Amino acid sequence: MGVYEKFNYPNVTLEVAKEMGLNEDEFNKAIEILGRKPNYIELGIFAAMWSEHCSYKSSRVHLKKFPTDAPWVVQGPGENAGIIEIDGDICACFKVESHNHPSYIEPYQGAATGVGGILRDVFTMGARPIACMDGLRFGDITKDEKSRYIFEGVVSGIAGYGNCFGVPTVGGETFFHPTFAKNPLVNALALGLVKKDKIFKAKAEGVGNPVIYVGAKTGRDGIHGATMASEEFGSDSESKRPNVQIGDPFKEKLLLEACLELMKNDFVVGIQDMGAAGLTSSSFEMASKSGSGVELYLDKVPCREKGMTPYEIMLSESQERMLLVAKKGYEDKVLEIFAKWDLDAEIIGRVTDDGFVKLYWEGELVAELPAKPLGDEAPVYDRPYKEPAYYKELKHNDFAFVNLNLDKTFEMMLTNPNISSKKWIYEQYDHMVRTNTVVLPGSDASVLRIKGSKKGIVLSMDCNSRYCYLDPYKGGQIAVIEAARNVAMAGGRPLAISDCLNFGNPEKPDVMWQFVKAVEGMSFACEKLNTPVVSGNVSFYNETDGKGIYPTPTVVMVGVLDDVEKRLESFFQQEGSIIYLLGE
Amino acid sequence: MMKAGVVVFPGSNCDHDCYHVLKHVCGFDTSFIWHKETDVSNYDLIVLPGGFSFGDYLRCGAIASKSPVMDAVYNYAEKGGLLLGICNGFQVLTEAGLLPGALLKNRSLKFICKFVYLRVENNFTPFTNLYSIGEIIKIPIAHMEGNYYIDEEGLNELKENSQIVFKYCDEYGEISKESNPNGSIENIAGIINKRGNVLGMMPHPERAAESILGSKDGLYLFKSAIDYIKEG
Amino acid sequence: MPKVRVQVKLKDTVLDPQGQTVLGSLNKLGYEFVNDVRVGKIIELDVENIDNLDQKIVEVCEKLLVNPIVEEYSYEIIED
Amino acid sequence: MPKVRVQVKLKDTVLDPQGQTVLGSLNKLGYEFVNDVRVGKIIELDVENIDNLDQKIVEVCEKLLVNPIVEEYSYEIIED
Ligand SMILES: Nc1ncnc2c1ncn2[C@@H]1O[C@H](COP(=O)(O)OP(=O)(O)O)[C@@H](O)[C@H]1O
Repeated sequence: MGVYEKFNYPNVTLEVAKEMGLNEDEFNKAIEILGRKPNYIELGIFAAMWSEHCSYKSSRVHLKKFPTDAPWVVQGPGENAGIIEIDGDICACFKVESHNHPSYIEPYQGAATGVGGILRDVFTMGARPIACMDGLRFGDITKDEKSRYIFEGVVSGIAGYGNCFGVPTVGGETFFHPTFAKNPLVNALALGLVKKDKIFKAKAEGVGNPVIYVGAKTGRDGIHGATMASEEFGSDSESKRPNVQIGDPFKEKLLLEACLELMKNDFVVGIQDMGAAGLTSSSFEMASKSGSGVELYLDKVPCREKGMTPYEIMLSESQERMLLVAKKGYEDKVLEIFAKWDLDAEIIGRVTDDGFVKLYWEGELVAELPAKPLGDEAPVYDRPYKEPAYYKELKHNDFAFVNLNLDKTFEMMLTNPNISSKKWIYEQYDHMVRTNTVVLPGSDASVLRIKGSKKGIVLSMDCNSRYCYLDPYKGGQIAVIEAARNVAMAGGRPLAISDCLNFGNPEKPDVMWQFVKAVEGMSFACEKLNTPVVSGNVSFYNETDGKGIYPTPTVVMVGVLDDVEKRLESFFQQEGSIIYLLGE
Repeated sequence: MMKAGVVVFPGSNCDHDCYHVLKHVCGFDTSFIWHKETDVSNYDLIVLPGGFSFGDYLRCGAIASKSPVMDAVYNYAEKGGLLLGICNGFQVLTEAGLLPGALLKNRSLKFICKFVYLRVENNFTPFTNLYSIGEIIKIPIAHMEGNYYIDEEGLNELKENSQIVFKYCDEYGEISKESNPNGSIENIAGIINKRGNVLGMMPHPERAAESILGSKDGLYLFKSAIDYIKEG
Repeated sequence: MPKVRVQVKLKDTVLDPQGQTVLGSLNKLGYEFVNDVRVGKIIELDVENIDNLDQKIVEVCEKLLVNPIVEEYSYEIIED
Repeated sequence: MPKVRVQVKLKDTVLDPQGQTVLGSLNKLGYEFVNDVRVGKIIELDVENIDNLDQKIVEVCEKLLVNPIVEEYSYEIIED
């Protein structure tokens, strides 16, 4: 009996494709690429690879507007994280990513796995993470119980993961507004240090080289919900429903140390973390970037749960896993290093040169897909956009303050959670571990020293969602400029940004307009400041009950301070100092 | 040259920080000691660093206290070797029975990372001889389980033998409920064993050993140990 | 006064990193007879003898004590 | 394969901040019928059917699962 009968996979039809999230055009395109109808497993792979999250199909045309070059840029967008030069061959590798939807479903785990994911993005490139930041948006916690619950859960999730992993969370941003009540935002940044000649990429080269799976075992975590039509899996479907992803920061710490130890050797060809769409996106990305192919023997994948099917294994989003390609003949050495760190490592495939990803199950070929076309020919949409009505109305609004009672206003401001101290948050984060944090959270920007260098790294995360709603173009500009200003005020020279673009449903012209304008505003500011975009992430569909969030393009500016002893904090330092007011 | 060792459990994450201070700030010949090693006889000072040794699953420090290296560390301490447990290292020491008492969850149930003030209660130890008694020092804490507990009998014994080394206080040295960050019994932040060679403390002296980090108060703890070792 | 003992467990399909780590440690210490470990919580409530106790307990569990996304629970009432 | 269910509780003399916090929240939510809360752990072991199972369980508890300074435990074996 073949796999398809054994697991009772349904026949592929347009209906099944739609359930998985593909539309008719996309389904036809898949057929065109293959020259035949995909089977069930293949269809699942198309759906995952062509999801908004993996393919950036609605944002790609606009993201091209970002400036991405400068002499200090070592790696721009396109890899797991961006890299810039800081001091000679010492480089900073960083990226922001969102974990909004999972954090609404399960605040603690959603936020925790968000931190875990972004850390893996950074250390797969060979960088040791030295700092995290978090940008958070919640509903009104003074009135709304649920928002308060989410807020507390998210903060302890970030703390739980980052503290245990051993990376300091050195700053961030928090904003409360009812627009985020049902769509909280959790944006996490990780930044690591890497030597320029020690950067690793997601490559699968060298015919016959082993493909090795490392890290945690695979479970049914986070398999795309829409694809799980219950009947197909028989009577115990209840237990097979997708699970919330659970983070294990301790395992991730082991994975970090093992990977960094491994990368000191020259028998690693390429490495890629298994993030969204797990084994699917990692294997296809590695093969397509190298113009090679891979064969995977899915029954070899270490599984946590019994009876997992090839489909589930390909689409699981279990955490703390990596895929790597090693040089042939060094398999034992790789396995030895992972054994030292008590981690699973298994040879699950090999590199080929035919441009195909071929999946086997107990010797049977169960899927065969061309690697490159799945990525390169992914659908791209130039979605219609249009200036929303609210924008015109607001333009004519007069925002003048009337009848202002200064005492009351002052009191109101001080008790507003948006203005009050964020100590409650950042004291739950270990912001000092690794003893590099030399301007602690509480200041406008955080500063990290680099042991063995005179220079410092300056970080600031900013975005004003309200401004972005009122005028996304200016709001986008302001986010970049505010972050740059904060970096400058700590004594740093702004160098580059990573961004996380959080918006509503891109199929709505109003939302798309906000997106386009914000990207244009940010691009303009980045060009003027000569701070290119080196990495980032887009999160669409932050909508509930048809209501989208205020547009929130979070910006993290990274800068360098030539002499870390000259860092500045943003508070009065001494009695008797003279206070100046600069600007208009 | 004086030799220092930093024990590395898989989830230790202050190991590099301790290494940095011991080696680059204090000039020890310093090495890491992997938790599977079984010989630690060759050191003048051993540090059990902070972190989450085995994810802090089950109880902080519990699994680490059963790892192979701890038998060797136990013998080392029995022979009078200087042993310092910081944060998770303190938890490991209590779990291993090298120090009395236990560390429970913070009263707030939350992780707390911030600078606190400590009052030196006993400067007659190898780790505190450069402080004066009653001195107020500023050192950060970063923990979820730092709430020191011991039963009454044990507490009396600690007092009788002057085993309480540090207490949480405010900047004026006041020891009160307000200056107690985690609910620790009698504001205890660090204790030493009866023999006087094993110190456990929740605050992180290695995070306060260079002026760039905002305090150098922790440095004198390591310097005290150096003086003590030199004097033999 | 009755006591209520609520047992809260992670659902079977949800990863239990704590249990796995404890299992690894036990096996390394030579206790090979242990094949799997799952760690849960037990919450003991001292309650008053109210009429609709069962209903109230369920309410309290679902509202506060249990996270239904990842956990499941059972309870027993122990009369005193 | 038998299952062993180990219950670990803080000793009565040890303050349980977690229980106190739960109690506080419950009372704040209006569940005044709850007078006290203690939170413990439940550790479930899947074990092999060895001869001296009881003895081994006690060993495992005292060596690793329980810290006798602050905790006490009980266990039951559930045959399958
Ligand atoms: N979610 C967070 N995580 C860590 N630090 C935070 C977070 N939110 C705010 N902070 C820190 O609190 C301080 C004040 O933040 P914020 O009120 O946003 O500052 P401002 O309004 O001056 O930009 C900053 O140092 C910032 O890094």
